[in-house]
Amino acid sequence: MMWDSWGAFWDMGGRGFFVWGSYGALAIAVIAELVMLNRARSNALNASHENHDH
Amino acid sequence: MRLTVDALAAERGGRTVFTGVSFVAEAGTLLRVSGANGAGKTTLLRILSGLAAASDGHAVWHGPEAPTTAAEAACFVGHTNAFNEALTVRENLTYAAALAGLDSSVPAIEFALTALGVKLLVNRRFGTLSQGQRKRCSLARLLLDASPGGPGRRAWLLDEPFVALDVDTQSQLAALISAELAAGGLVIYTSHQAVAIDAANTQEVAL
Amino acid sequence: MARTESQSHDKFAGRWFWRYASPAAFFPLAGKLEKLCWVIAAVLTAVGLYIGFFVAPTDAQQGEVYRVIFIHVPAAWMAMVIYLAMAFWSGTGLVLGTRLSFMMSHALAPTGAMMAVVALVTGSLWGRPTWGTYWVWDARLTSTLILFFLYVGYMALAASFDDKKKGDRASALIALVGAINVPIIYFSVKWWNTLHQGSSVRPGSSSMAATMLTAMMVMTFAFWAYAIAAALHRLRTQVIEREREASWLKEAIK
Amino acid sequence: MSLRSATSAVFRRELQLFARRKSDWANPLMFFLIVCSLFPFAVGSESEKLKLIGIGVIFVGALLAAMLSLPRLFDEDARDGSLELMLTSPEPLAALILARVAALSLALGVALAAVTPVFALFYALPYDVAGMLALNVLMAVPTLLLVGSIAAALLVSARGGAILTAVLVLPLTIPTLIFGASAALKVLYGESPAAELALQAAFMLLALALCPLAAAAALKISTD
Repeated sequence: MMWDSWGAFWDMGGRGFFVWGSYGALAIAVIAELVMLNRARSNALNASHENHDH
Repeated sequence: MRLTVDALAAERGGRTVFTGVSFVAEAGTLLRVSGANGAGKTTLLRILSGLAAASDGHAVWHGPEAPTTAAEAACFVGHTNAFNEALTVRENLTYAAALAGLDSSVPAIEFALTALGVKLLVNRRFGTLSQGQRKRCSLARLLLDASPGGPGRRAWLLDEPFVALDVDTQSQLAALISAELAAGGLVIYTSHQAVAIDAANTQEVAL
Repeated sequence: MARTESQSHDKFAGRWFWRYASPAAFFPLAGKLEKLCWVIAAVLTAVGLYIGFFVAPTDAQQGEVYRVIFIHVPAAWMAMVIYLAMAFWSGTGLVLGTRLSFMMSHALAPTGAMMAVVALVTGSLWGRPTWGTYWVWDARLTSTLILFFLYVGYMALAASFDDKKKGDRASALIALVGAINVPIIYFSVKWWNTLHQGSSVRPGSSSMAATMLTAMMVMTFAFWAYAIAAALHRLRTQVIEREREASWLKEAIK
Repeated sequence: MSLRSATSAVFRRELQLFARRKSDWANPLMFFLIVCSLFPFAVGSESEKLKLIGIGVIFVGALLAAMLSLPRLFDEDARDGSLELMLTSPEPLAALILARVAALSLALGVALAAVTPVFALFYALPYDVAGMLALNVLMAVPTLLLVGSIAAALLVSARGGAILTAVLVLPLTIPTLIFGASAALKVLYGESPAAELALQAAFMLLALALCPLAAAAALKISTD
């Protein structure tokens, strides 16, 4: 273990905001994209099934 | 001049409009394209004139000797006048003739305008003309390659040519079409209106 | 009026090597590939982050903040690579007329734009402690910003056509125009940058320990897998939308 | 022969339209003037400060003014139907588009370059810098219009075309902007602008070679 404690890990040598901000931004972007992917898919499937019922 | 259409298909906005349209049209023929609204009459004329691409099949123009391109062989007149309002009638016709690779000299343009009875408008700005005058001037495009007595070099593709014409102009256009056919031209048109056109050979393509 | 597109319109449908250019054949294959890529992306991210945070040492020059480059550099690379891939598929579509190529191109664009945004945000967050400012007009950051504009332009153009086929070809053309321009823009910005002020420290430019490099490369492959998976997912959604009436699809999504 | 008469007809018509409708060139010039006169209100009127921002403001203003003219390349023709004359011409469409862009570049480029030195006075720029700026505006306008013709052709009669044209075209004009503004800056600092001028010319030639072909393809796509 190269970090003395979890506190040191989160602190990132005083640069915690920038490091975790970056990873947080990535996480938000990825989650947003995944949500959009799923929403687009379910919209397409709904439209498709409606179409087949007619 | 001959037009050979073989198994032509078209689509607009991802929907198939028509498929399997085949016909042959020889010089001297009046060919009417008929069909319900949305059957693709305009689309067919646009494909024949080279403005749009077919999704399948072929439309081939034959000149007197060899196959030729739509750009050389056909003159398309749609529902717009294709004239700029800020330019004079002469300037507009000169432009149209030069782009079509035709004689854009003064006599050629005056001949065309005389045939439609609008020679006096030659130096008027297009934007100052009445709707009827505009239509006549714009139809003069068809006669740009006509020589007195002979047929034009190009086939006429007319999309609803009688719409918004007064009765006089309608009969004048019908007479022009008859003369072109009699001289050995080829005219393909669409029309909702029943306008009598005097023609020896007629043909109909239903979409 | 029946749509028989998938049979008749793919000019190359008959030849075996084009078989996968037809959506019907591609759909199930893409589904398998997508799942595989999600798994690879997840595993590589876990491995990459472990190496990045628990194996790679503190950077002598930059301290801990350098750990941002494990995602910043791969995101910047992906933004560029995805644009090139998009241009490639656009060119293929324009030349061969295969619908699937255009759809591939559309499927890549949002992920590419997302990568550009991630690269810009992480670049700024890295720049603040390193350069003392959130933004410098560095050639790489600036061209990533322009790349983002190109992505937005591409997507806006594709969306502005009601006729899907027209939108396909129009946006493909603009993707190609952009691809020719990207290197010109990059080198002119770089040249401009040397005239004004240059930033001496760049993300990933200082000599890196082997473990740092490993973490960055593992994350890069994770991003690749993620981008491919997301693009395939979007591609399959588009197939569902566009082939709504095709009979093979009813079987496939039942 | 007939290629020459077709391209010269396109060229002449564009100039005729310019001569006949004053607003076609007066509006971009007014826009340019207003953009240039807004900036001092925002940054203050000390002449040292103005000198530094002036080059950039004038150059960007000229590019934006030229951009405003892009829709006139094809939109009006699409509306009145005369675009069909170009599309059904036996001559290559790329050559016709090139003739059209050339005429517009000539008219607009000369007009914008002519007023550029005057606006340079607003920003306390010396004569030689003003001259270099005018020269670069003259070179940048054709490049912008060439690149822009692709977007204008794609967005013929599209909804929201004008804004989208700007979104598509402006990022692609960055090299032009960099070379043009740097050339003037070099003159301001008493250095030789030869490299910038050469790069500007190279970019223009590249645009000249590629853009008409792309614009022709674009026009076929959007009008099909």
